[in-house]
Amino acid sequence: MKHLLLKLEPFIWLMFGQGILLGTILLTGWLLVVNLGVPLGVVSDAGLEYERAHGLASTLIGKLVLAALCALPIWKGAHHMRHVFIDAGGGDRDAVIAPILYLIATVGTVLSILAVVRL
Amino acid sequence: MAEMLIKKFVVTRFDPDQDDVPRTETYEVPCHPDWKVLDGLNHIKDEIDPTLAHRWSCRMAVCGSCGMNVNGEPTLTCKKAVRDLPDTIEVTPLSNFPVVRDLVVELEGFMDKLKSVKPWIIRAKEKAVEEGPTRQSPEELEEFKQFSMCINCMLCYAACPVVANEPEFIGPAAIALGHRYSIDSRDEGAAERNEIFRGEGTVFSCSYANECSEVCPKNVDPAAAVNQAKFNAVIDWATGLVLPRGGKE
Amino acid sequence: MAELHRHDIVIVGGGAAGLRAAIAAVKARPGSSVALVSKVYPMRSHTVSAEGGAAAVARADDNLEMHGYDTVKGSDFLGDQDVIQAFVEEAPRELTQLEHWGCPWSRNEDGTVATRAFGGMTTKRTWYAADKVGFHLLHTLFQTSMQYGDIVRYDEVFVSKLLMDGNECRGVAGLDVRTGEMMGVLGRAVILATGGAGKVWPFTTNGNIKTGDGMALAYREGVPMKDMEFVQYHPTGLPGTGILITEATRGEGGHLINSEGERFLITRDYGVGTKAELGPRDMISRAEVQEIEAGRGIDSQYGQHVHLDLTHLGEEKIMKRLPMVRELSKIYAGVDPVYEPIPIRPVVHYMMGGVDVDIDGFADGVDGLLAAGEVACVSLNGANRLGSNSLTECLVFGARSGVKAVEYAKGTSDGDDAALARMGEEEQARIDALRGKQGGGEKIAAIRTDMQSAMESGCGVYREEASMQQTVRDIAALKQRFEGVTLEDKSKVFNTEIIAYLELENMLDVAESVSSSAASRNESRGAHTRKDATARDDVNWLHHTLCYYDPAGPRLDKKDVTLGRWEPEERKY
Amino acid sequence: MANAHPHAMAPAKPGKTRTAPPQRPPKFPTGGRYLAYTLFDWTGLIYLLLGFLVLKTIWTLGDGQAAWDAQIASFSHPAYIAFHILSFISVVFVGVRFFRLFPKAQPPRIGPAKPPPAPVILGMLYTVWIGATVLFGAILAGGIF
Ligand SMILES: Cc1cc2nc3c(=O)[nH]c(=O)nc-3n(C[C@H](O)[C@H](O)[C@H](O)COP(=O)(O)OP(=O)(O)OC[C@H]3O[C@@H](n4cnc5c(N)ncnc54)[C@H](O)[C@@H]3O)c2cc1C
Ligand code: SF4
Ligand code: F3S
Ligand code: FES
Repeated sequence: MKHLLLKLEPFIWLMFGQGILLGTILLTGWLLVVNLGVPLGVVSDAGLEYERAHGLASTLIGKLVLAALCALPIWKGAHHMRHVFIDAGGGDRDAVIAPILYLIATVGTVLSILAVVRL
Repeated sequence: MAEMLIKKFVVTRFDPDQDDVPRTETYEVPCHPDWKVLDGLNHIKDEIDPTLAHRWSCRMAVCGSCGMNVNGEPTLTCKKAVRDLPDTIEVTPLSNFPVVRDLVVELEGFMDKLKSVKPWIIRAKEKAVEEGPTRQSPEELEEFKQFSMCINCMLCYAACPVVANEPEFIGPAAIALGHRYSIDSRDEGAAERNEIFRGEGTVFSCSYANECSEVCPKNVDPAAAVNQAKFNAVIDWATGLVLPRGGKE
Repeated sequence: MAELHRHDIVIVGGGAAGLRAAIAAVKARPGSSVALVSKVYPMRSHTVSAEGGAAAVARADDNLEMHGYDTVKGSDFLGDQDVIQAFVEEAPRELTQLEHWGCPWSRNEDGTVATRAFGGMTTKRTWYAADKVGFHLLHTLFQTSMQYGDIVRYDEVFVSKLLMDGNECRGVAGLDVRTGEMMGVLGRAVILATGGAGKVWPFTTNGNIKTGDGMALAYREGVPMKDMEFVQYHPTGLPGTGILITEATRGEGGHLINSEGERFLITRDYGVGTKAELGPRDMISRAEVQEIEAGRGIDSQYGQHVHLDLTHLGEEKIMKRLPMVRELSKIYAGVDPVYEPIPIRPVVHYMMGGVDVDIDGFADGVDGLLAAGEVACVSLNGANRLGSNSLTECLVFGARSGVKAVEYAKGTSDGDDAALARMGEEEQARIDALRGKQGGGEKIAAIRTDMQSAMESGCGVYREEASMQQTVRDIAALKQRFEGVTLEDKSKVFNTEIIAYLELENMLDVAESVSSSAASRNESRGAHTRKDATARDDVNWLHHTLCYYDPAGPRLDKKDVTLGRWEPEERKY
Repeated sequence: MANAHPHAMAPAKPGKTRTAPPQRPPKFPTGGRYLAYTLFDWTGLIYLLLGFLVLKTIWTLGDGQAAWDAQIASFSHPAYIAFHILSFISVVFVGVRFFRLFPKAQPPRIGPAKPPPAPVILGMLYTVWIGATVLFGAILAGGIF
C-alpha cells in the first residue's frame, strides 16, 4: 500500500495542486453567485433558471468546467485532511488514513464525471 | 562603556548522565547592548556555569553550529541581538531533533539524509583537470546559486511541521542541496536524484508550509527548492505517461 | 580505551586541507581506508569563514613567474622558493578541480571563471565565489567527499594525543565528545590539518575552534615549530568582534580613510607606493596603527579605528560582489556600507608559522607524520602571507600530503598495537581524571583572557624587546597557573568544559612558541616588526626560526631559507 | 510542549548516548505564523465538503427542474449562508496564500523553456483569478450567454 501510494504521489500532487489553483479560481465565482449572491437576493436568479442552466451545463465546455469544479476541490480537501491528521501526530497511521481519503476523492471524481455525463 | 542590559536567560538543561528529562535553568546575565544571544550564553559558560553545553564557532553566521530556539523561534544565536529581545530570553535546543545534551542536538540523522541525495556533481564521465574549467554563464550560475548558500544550520528542520511528524522526510536543506546539483549546468545526475526524490520521505511529503524559508538565515529559500523538485517530479511523471520510455531528461 | 579503529591513514581536521587530502588519498590509491577525524562536523571548520578568494594564474596577462615573484616578495624573502615554485604550478589545477566538483565560482560574461585583484598581487588572479569563497570551497569539498565510502569520518572527535611507536606516528587518541570515551584511530601515517591558532589572541578573525591543537600535538612530540613569530594582522577587522571584512573590498576598489577624511595610503608614505589599498597586509596594518597613534584615528567604544569606505562602489556592485560584507557590517557593526564607511582596525588573522614540514608535507623529526594547511609551515608564506594564497595552499599541499601519505603507508608497518593501545589507555585515564577535576580554583576563562592579553601586548603589530620578554615570562607563569585549574562538569556526554581545557592547554603551548620565537628574532621582517630593530637584516636573520618543545622551556634553532631565482632585495611597492 | 514523532531526525544507526525526545516547534500548531499554515490545512475540510456540495448541486441538475429549484432554494437557509460565507473566506485565503508561494515553485527551466519571473507569474495568476471569477460569475448570473 505504501509503495502504491509512493508511486501515485505525483498524480495526487497534480490533482491537489489543481484543486488549489483551478478549484480556487472556479469556486470564487460559483460561491459569489450561486451560493451567496442569489440566495441573498443580491444577484438576480435569472441565470440559474433550469432550462438555461441545463443547456449551458450540457455543452462540452460546461461539462468539463463543472466536473473540475466538483472533483478538484475534493482532491485538495482530501490531501489537506491527510496533512491535518499528520500534523496532529497521526503520521504513523498515514498508511491507513491516506488511502481512505484518496479513496473518497476517487469516488468523488467518478461521481463528478457521472454527474456531468448524465446531464 | 555603554549601559548594560540585564537579561534573564532561561536555558534548557539536559544531562543524560543525571536527568531523566530536560529541565530549565535561569541565569541573570548583564549584557553589553551590542551582544548577540551567543555572547550571553558564552558569558554564562565562562563566568556563571561552566557545565553548560552548546555548539558554536565562527560567531559570524556562516558555520551553522549555533542554531537554537530563541523565544520559540529557530535562530542563529550569533546573529540575534539581545537588544531586540524582551527581558526574558528563553533558549531551547532546536525542535524536531533528539537532544544530546543541554542545547546540543543530534545531527547524525541529517548527515544520513544529506548523503542520501547525492550532493555532488554526477557525470557520465569525470572531466579531466587538463580540460580546464567548464564554461558556465552568469545566468546558469544564478539558477542554482541561491540553493548552494545553505550553511546546514538546521533551522529549517526545526521549523518544518512535516519534519516533526514524518521521520523519513528528507527535509528542506538536504533536498535543496540535492536540487542545487541537479540544476547545475555541469551536472548530469538529475535523473538519478529524481529517482531518490520519488522514494520514501520524498519531496511529496512537504506540504509547502514555507516555514523553512521563513526561518532560513541565508535566504536559501529551501521551500522553493523542495517545490521545484516536486514540480519536476510531476512533469517527469506526466511526460513518462505520454512517452513511457525516454521521457526523462 | 573503548575502541581501536584501524585505517591506512588518519587525517586530523576536516577543513579545506583535511578534506582535500582525504579525497586525494582515496583517488590516488583506491581502496585505501582513510580516517577523517574532526572536532567539529567538517562543514563547521573555519575554512567556512574565508571570504575573499583563492589565487591561481588564470588570465592571459598573467603567468606563473609573476605569481611566484609576488609570493616571494610578499613573504619578505623568507619563503622557500622551491615550495613557491611547486605551489604556483599546482594552483591552477587545484582550482580547476574544485570547479569540476561544482564550486560556484563567479563568472565572466563569456562563462570563464572571474578573477579579482588582491593585496600584493600584480594582477587579477584571485578566483572568487562572491565573497563567500571559503564557505563554497568547504561545502563543495565536503559534499564531494561524501561519495567516497573509503573516507570514514569521525565527527566531533577531539584528538588529544598522537600515538607514537618509537619515533613513528601510528595514529591518534581521540576523545569522542559525544560519549566521553577515548578511541584510538590508527593508521600508518597521520596528517595534521587542524588549522590555525588565532584564538591565542583576544582580537581575531578566527572562530572559537582555532586553538592551534595540531601545532601543540606535534610540538609536544618533538617536532619543531617553524617561523611562529610571524603572525598576520589583517588590516580590516570590525572593532569589538574582530569579524573580518575581506580584502576583496579593497580589491574591488574600497578606500582606507582616517579621521580627517584622507586616503592615507596615498597621501603618506607607508611603503605601498602606487599599490595603495592593494598593498600587502603587514604594511597596511602598520599604516593603520601609525595613523591611530598619530591621532588620526576615530574614537569608538571599542577603542580607535579607521574607516573603510565602499560607498563609491554603489549598491549594485556591493550586492553582486560583496553581499556578505554588507550583511556582516549591518549585523555586527550597525552600518550599511552602501551609505556609510565601515569602522575597521588591524586584527589577528593567520599563522604563517606552524609545524615544520618539507615540500611533501612530512614533519621534521617524526616519521609517518605529515601536516598541511594553516597548521603547517611549508614555508610558502615566509614572513607575510599574501591574501588568497592560503586557501590555495590548503588545496595544493592538502592534496600533495594525501597522496604522499598513502604512498608512505604502503611501504611501512602498522606499529605495535599493544603499545599504541596502552598509550591510549593512559590518555583515557588522563581525561577521566579531568572530569570534575579539583584544583586551585583557577578558571579556564580567566587564564585564557590573561594569555590573550599577554600575547596582544608582546606579540602585536609592533614589538619590542622588553614587552616580548615580559610575554615569555607571563606565558610561563600562566602554564603554572593552568595546573591549578578546577573543572566542574562531571558528565561524560558532550563535556565542553574538558574540550575548553584541552584547547587552552594547546594554546598555551602555541603561545609559548610564538612568544619565544618572536623574542629571538632581532630584526624587522614581514609581519614581525620591531620598534627597536626596524631594519631587515639579511646577514644574520635570513633564516627560519625553529622552536622545540622542552618541559624546561622552549629551545630555539635556525634553518636555512631555500633561495632560488629571486635574490632578496628591498621590499618596496 | 508536545513531543514530535519519537524518530524525528533520528540517525539510521542509534545514537551513541541516550537522548531526550525531539519536541515539536513550540509555536506549532496555532502560534505565530503556524496559525496560517494550520488554517490553510483545515481549509481542506471546507473544500472537501464544498466539493461534494457542488457535486450534489450538479447532480440535481440532472434530476430535473424540481430537484434543481429545490436545491437552489435551500441555499437561502442561514446554515448554508454561514457555511458559504466561511467557504468564500477560505477560498480567498487559499488563493492569496497559495498564489504567493506558487511562482517560486517553478523550476528555473522547464525542459528548455524558462518560466517568466515571479512578479509576472503572480500578476498573471491574479489576472486569471479575477478575470475567471468575473466571467464565470457573469455566465452564472445570466449576464452573458
Ligand atoms: C575570516 C577569515 C577569512 C579568510 N579569508 C581568506 C581568503 O579570502 N583567502 C585565503 O586564501 N585565505 C583566507 N583565510 C585563511 C584560510 O581560510 C585558512 O587559512 C584556511 O581555511 C585554513 O584551512 P585548514 O584546512 O588548514 O583549517 P580549518 O579550516 O581551520 O580546519 C581545521 C580542522 O581541524 C579540526 N581540528 C582542529 N583541532 C582538532 C583536534 N584537536 N581534534 C580533531 N580535529 C581538530 C577542526 O575541526 C577543523 O575541521 C581566511 C581566514 C579567516 C579566519
Ligand atoms: S536551508 Fe537555510 S535554514 Fe535550512 S539548513 Fe540551510 S541555511 Fe539553515
Ligand atoms: S517547512 Fe516543511 S513542509 Fe515543505 S515548504 Fe518547508 S519543507
Ligand atoms: S557561531 Fe557560526 S553560525 Fe553562529
